[in-house]
Amino acid sequence: MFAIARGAIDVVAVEDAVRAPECGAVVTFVGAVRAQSDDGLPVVGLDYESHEPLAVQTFEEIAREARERWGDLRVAVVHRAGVLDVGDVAVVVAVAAPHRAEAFSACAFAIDEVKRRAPIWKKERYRDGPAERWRENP
Amino acid sequence: MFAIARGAIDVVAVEDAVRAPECGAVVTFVGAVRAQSDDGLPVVGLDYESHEPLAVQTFEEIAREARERWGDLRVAVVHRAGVLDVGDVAVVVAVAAPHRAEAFSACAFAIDEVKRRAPIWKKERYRDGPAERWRENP
Amino acid sequence: MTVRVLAFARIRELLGAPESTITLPDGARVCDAWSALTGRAPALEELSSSTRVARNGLLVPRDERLQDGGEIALLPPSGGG
Amino acid sequence: MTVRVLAFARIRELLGAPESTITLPDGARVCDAWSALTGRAPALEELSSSTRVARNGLLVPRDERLQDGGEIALLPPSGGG
Repeated sequence: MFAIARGAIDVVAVEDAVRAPECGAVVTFVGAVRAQSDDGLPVVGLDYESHEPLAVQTFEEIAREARERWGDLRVAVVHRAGVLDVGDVAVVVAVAAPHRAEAFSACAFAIDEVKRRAPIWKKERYRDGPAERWRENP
Repeated sequence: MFAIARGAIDVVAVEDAVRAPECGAVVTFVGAVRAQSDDGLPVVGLDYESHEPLAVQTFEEIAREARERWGDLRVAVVHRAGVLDVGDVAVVVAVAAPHRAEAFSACAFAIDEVKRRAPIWKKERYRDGPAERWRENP
Repeated sequence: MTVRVLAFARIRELLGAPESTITLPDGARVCDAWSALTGRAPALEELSSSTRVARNGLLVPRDERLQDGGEIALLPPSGGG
Repeated sequence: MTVRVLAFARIRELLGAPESTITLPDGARVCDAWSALTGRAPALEELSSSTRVARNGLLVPRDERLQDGGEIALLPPSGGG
């Protein structure tokens, strides 16, 4: 499952998509909208925008790279686009593997790469702070 | 949430228990019964037995140690006891943190420690193989 | 030749639209398209070094030749997650 | 004195019950309880070095003194997860 979601992400469906009898370990990363920006401003919400076909293709590439590094894995990546409030789930990465070390490593790798290179952009909106800002990942 | 579950574990409830507005990252480990033992035998199911009060206390200790190492975290650990089939969820560890590096590290630490020292025991049952066996973690 | 341009995030705002069409001399390259767009929206200039350009799902270098009727996507630094 | 013993997993199976009561001389220690149980189930012997003993939620050493009416838990190596 590799997708841009226009509405709320069903975390269970993403986890279930990677479950398999040979996989004893599922590691899931859920990224949610924080009440505070990295530089400490009070966030009320985010707008996410994406190049959807290229984003989905990037998720598939990242999964392929993870399998090259850590062997047989089942990977799902879903990122939400549109208007999100504080607490809303923005991204879910689920990785299933026979054993947990590979699942942890591959899940951490995948979310790092999604943040680094997926064509997805984020504009933060603030409570009685400055005007909204596009925010880039470091 | 630190518990021994007598029936199916509600994974979403465990994840929700650690969610909070200041936590942008939730990492969840789900351990499920594999169709194959570590030495390659066809598993049909497991029986888990625990010293319940000591297990719960051990989960709490592990969470406290994780917070000492990685700062402000929200941790939940639920392990199932009783008779499980292949594919059933045996254990869920969820960790929420402001940022993802701490959430990944603390979740991996917590499941390692649960396996190493929680008073929980596992007997594997096999399909047309040898008699059932108690299995210890390495 | 004409090329369709998909713009996102800050670049979309500076250009005023998610899609636009630009006309370029035959043989034009990605960098020529970027120059034409900077003529329309000078504030793009400071985003030049951080913007990646994709065509058909692949990143392309600035000296890549464009094709008549083709499409390029202008991608600011990622902010997902 | 009498001490209640909680047994788990393989040890429970060898003793034939999850709980049992043993009678020991006053001043007995954990190792004396273990010896009495090994008398009942000689196969326990080979588990001696890998078994941990807990009392009131804390692991206790083998030379810990027992108390009349107290309880100990015999914990084989963990197999959870």
